[in-house]
Amino acid sequence: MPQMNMLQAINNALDTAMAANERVLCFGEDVGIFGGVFRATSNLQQKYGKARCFNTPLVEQGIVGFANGLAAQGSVPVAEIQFADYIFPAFDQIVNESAKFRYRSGSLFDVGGLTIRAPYGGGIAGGLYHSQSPEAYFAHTPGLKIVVPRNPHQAKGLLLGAIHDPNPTLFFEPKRLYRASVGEVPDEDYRLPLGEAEVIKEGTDITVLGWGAQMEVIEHAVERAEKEGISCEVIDLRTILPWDVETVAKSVLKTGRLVVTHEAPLTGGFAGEIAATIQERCFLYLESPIARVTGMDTPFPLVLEKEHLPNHLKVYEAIRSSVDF
Amino acid sequence: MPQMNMLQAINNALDTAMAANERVLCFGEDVGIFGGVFRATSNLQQKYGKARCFNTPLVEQGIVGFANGLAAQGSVPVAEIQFADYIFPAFDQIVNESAKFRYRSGSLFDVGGLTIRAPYGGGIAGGLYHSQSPEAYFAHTPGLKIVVPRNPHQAKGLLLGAIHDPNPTLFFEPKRLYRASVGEVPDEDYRLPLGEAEVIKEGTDITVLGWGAQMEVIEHAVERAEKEGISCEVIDLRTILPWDVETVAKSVLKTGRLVVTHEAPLTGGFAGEIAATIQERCFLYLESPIARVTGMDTPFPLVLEKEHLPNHLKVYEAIRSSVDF
Amino acid sequence: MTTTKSKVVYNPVFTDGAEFRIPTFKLLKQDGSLYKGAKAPELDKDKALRIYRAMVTTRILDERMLAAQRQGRLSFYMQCTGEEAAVIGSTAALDDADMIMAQYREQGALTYRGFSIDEFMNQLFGNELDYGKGRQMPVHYGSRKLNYMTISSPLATQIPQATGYAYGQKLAGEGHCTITYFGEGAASEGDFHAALNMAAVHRVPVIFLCRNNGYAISTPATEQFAADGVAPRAYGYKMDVIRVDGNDILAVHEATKEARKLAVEHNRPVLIETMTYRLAAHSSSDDPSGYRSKDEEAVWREKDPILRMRLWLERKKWWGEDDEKQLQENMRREVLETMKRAQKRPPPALDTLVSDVYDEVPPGLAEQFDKLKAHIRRHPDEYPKTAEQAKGGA
Amino acid sequence: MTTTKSKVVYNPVFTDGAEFRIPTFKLLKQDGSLYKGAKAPELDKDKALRIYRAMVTTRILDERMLAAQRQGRLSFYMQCTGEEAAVIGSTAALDDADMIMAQYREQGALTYRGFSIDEFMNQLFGNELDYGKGRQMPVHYGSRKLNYMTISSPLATQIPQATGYAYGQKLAGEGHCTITYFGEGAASEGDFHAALNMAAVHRVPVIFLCRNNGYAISTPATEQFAADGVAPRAYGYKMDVIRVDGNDILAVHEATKEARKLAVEHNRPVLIETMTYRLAAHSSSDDPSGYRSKDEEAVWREKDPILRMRLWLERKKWWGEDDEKQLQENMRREVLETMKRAQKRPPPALDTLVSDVYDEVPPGLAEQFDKLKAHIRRHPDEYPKTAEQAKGGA
Ligand SMILES: Cc1ncc(C[n+]2csc(CCOP(=O)(O)OP(=O)(O)O)c2C)c(N)n1
Ligand SMILES: Cc1ncc(C[n+]2csc(CCOP(=O)(O)OP(=O)(O)O)c2C)c(N)n1
Ligand SMILES: [Mg+2]
Ligand SMILES: [Mg+2]
Repeated sequence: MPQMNMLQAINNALDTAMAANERVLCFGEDVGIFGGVFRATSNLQQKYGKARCFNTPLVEQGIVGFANGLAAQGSVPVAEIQFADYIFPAFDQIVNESAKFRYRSGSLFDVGGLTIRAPYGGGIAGGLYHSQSPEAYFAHTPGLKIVVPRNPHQAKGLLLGAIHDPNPTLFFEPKRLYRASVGEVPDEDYRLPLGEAEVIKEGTDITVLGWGAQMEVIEHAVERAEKEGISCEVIDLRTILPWDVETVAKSVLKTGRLVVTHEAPLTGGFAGEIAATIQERCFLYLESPIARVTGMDTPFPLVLEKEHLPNHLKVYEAIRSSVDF
Repeated sequence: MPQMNMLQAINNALDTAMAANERVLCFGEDVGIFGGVFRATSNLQQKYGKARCFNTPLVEQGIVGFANGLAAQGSVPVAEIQFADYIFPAFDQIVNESAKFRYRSGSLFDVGGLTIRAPYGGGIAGGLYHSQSPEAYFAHTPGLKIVVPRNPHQAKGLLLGAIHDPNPTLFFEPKRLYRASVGEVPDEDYRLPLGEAEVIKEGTDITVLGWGAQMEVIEHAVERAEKEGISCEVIDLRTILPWDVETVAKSVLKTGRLVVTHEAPLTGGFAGEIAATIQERCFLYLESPIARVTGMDTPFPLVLEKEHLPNHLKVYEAIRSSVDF
Repeated sequence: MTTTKSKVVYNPVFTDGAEFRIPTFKLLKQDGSLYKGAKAPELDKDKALRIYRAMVTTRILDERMLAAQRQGRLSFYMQCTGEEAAVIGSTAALDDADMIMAQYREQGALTYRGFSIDEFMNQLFGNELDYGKGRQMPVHYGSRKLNYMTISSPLATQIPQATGYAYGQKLAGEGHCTITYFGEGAASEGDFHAALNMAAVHRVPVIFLCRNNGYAISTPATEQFAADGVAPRAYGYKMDVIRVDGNDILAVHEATKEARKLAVEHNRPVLIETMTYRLAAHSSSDDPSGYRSKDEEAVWREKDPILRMRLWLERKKWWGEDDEKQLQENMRREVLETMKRAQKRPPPALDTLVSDVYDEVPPGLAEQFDKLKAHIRRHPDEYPKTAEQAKGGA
Repeated sequence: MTTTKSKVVYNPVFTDGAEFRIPTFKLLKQDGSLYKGAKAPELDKDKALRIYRAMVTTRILDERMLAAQRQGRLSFYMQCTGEEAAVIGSTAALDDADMIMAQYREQGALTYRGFSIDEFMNQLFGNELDYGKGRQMPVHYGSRKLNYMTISSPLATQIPQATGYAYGQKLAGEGHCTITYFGEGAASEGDFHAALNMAAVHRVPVIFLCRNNGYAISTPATEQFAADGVAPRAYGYKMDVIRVDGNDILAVHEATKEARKLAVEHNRPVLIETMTYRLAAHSSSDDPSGYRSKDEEAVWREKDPILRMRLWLERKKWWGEDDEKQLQENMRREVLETMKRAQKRPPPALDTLVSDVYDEVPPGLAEQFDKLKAHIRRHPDEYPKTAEQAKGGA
């Protein structure tokens, strides 16, 4: 199986989808001849022509509005937003339009073919506006699906899953891992299911849950905890909306403890939703409070990024405290 | 003391603020000569002139962008968004700009003078786009304050509090109560504190928490529960961000039970944040799972609005179940 | 790399474009005769009558439904009154297979395409036959079969969507285009700018039709923009533009026909600004007396587009007093009868609360729905309309 | 109520404005002489030299800092190279008390206003003296004292803010205005449209200065808009517009001076499009060889705005070889020395992580901060830069 980094896996997924269906289109700022500022769409214009892979003017609300229209028409647009921090000008088109298109028309029309890709997350010295993790802003919106992959294999399979899913899907890519994460990626068209969390590692003492780049952080934290004899069950949520309550609840019923971690600020972050749901589901089984390890309630900083981020040490400490509670 | 409905109280607050400080300005779609589609700005143009109270072109991102600039300049803009459902085109200006203005400039500049008013909420046969409660979309944004009043007296005092608060503030007005809620409102300039929840009624068995129009729903539910001998402590959160953890935690430490209710959909709603925080704070004191009574995870419906909304019966049942757990 | 090949000047000259006033295209005088020099448009009798019937039907529907709203039978209504020519004249110039993405005041387009009174009523009353399943406020129509995109309340969002839709049509290569309607108020939204610019850059077969009816709720066009209407914005995107007397059915039809050619045959998007007037209140919730004068309204009432067309038809001997009487009576009767029928129909089923959020109801929502049904079963008296349906199930 | 008083036509004529090409204003030839017919601008020696020094300083700063970035001393950098005349010429035409709201490539404006090399370096290295407290990426400068709004990365957001700021200035009545700078790419954002329209409607003293430098990262202006630049958009808002050779310091200065008069004395907002070229890469992260040719770059290198001004100064005998050599040497030295100093300074204090989110640290955040400090105290080795500061406290 070929080795790919995450960008190559994403590029390969787009290539696969475009080859299989001529209605699949890729567009966004700089995605044309240049292949995107991260090169995720490299060579696609060269291969599929300017009509199917192209630069748009610099206007996110237009990109998503245009994509909504295309999807309603029956095309399968994959729109890129250059950084997740710049998705907010398109917020109305996503939250009021993409998400509600099917419901408001009673399924006369839908934008199920729509996928929006955007690189997210910190750890690259990006400061306020090249670091945000906005998944929770969208997770309050019935009608959307939200997916975050953790490695190249997942990225290709989940992106193909998202493109083929008959619902509008946001696909947030952990840009810190774009080149850092390398692994085996099948060449063929495979699709991972949306809405299913994955138990990556079984354990008995505590459940540790995250998504995207945070899975690597969890891995390190868990390594340390296991050395101290704590058996951790590790879950990658993968789909933030609609999320897989069953898998998480089942795990916590077994372990009695839960740590959830994400980069976004604490307040209003998606860990809150998870904690609220799980404390209800597993009330009598919980042996300690559900812990959230997250970014702080500030805009994303630069010089003090390390202090701000929920690194493996902080996750480890949360595991330790939970077990020692 | 004069009797006012909530619209009159809001109008009176704006009048009070404009009279006291000539840098206070009110603007938005139709807020000029017409006084706004709900008439919250009635007579302000007549009284303070077109330069200080005026119609804007129909562009929410422009309204808030303009307001951000005005606030940075030292003015005290009170911008109206005609319905909270239409605040999303301004999402970027609010979340990336208003909220981060001070932090990113190291306090060289700030938009502390900014207040954004918007009518929110259901129960008026408004369907998808005249019913939303978007507070949670903003509550994930450090740097913003979010306030929701429950009655005319609170509306005036909190709005004056918001206008004078040195931070950008979103002020969501429960439009269902605009004319329905009537009460005594002092004529003078009084300001209620931001960031403080209010214990409206003390009780010992369970804490019931909400904000805005939902407080009326809670009142009915609690009435019924109390008839059955359940002693309820009722809290109006008032400020959603930054929220008053202490007051809520103190109450739950006493009662051991918590029901939180809001109109917005369950997933990603602010009740999740509250439940997550309180289960951590009060873990050993909780006698039953924290319950959330909310809108369903769908866009806002029309004909079946009653079924969708978290009415007093649903809140009552949640109280009952919590106590019977 | 600059794109400009403009000439050079050595003095700082500022211009605001005021000298380039875009003219207004007209054909039909209010008395039903053509302007001198106006070429008679190609419009055969069948089509002319189809247009006229749609105009009258729209007017009657609007009058009746506003009355119904006043009687409390309906929660909300919006009239097309005064703008029938702008809407119907343009729709009639298209192929029925072209896509329409409207704002909300374009029921005339639907009438023209053959949306039945039943279909209107089902939406207005949100009954079980409403395609939108009773989820949206009245006047949020949609029809897949008639290529009329379901209306969405947030203004201007449909404009860039129309650009995208039309881009898809261009790729499909079947010779179709999209028209999108919007008010001069909605044209202030950022989405408008995005839509026109993208359409011009990507040479998309889309027609942007602005109904400049003078007001956005209470806000007069003079407080909406400083320019001479919306038309001059086309220059900023290098887009073909035409301004038309929006109360002149022949001019609107002719302009749109030509615009469609530019769009479909030459991939040139077009902006059409129709100059018209919102004769009624903004909606049933609005009272215009707070922001405009009766005199101003009277001036425009004199320019009624339906009467103007009728006079033209009469001159052509295509229409007479009797035809008019019969059409009026038939339509009034049909509207009333249909209204009664629609109002009696049951509301959409309880499970439409949770369907269509996604292609399938996800587990979490299914669970919420089960809980709701159980709740209703415990309190059937509190939910008289849905108690029966909550029986059975989990 | 329509606002148009346009003339009437009886044929459907479509126009796209192509015939109304906006000319380009120029004064200075590349050899430093004035065009025939060009009136010598009023620019005294002091001001001319202040401008020229700012241009050279900006160029040297850019060269050195890009090199520093290449050496790994700096994480990121963006150059103004090629656009110094557009930026500095316009800023110099304003009053120093006027507000500047820039995009990110306008360090020249700061240099002109007197931002010291120290101040630049403190921001670039995010040290304890950075006004922005090390929170933003390099080049996100701001200065309260110099009326230069702190840069924000999201594009075009500053444009409607400039309209609002200038509206406030108008009410204050002190005769000040705001200039906002942006690229031709950013002008595609919805915020641009909102800003210009609102400024025109409310007659706000704001100058919108577009740096049309041909590219938005890799996207050429030809894929950004179909029109002849950004200038024609002004017509859509009935705003005064002028197009200027952006590499011609005299023309830019003159145009902006006149624009400022229109803005401040007549409350007429103005759009200025400066035609220029981004000679360097978009940023230190970019490599233009993937999307444009060396030949194209070479053409523009010939039009260097700094050299052009120098030749003019030399013709005026205001500047000579020695002056140039001294300035270059002094600036190079100052930049290098200052860089060393700035790089050695400690980072902002740990508590800047939580200050300035609100006017005061709210209780929840204070608690998070206490937890963080406790965490750091438990793992001092993992946080070598902040461990010391985490001592003490809760
Ligand atoms: C984004 C958004 N903002 C505000 C509104 C509220 N609103 C509904 S209609 C309207 C006025 C629209 O005026 P115009 O576009 O001129 O259309 P007209 O009603 O005149 O046909 C407003 C402000 C809305 N629906 N959507
Ligand atoms: C809202 C937003 N979208 C995208 C970006 C990413 N981005 C940064 S600079 C840039 C190109 C800007 O081009 P232009 O406005 O022409 O300015 P120039 O760099 O040429 O000076 C892009 C796409 C951003 N910063 N903000
Ligand atoms: Mg209008
Ligand atoms: Mg550029």
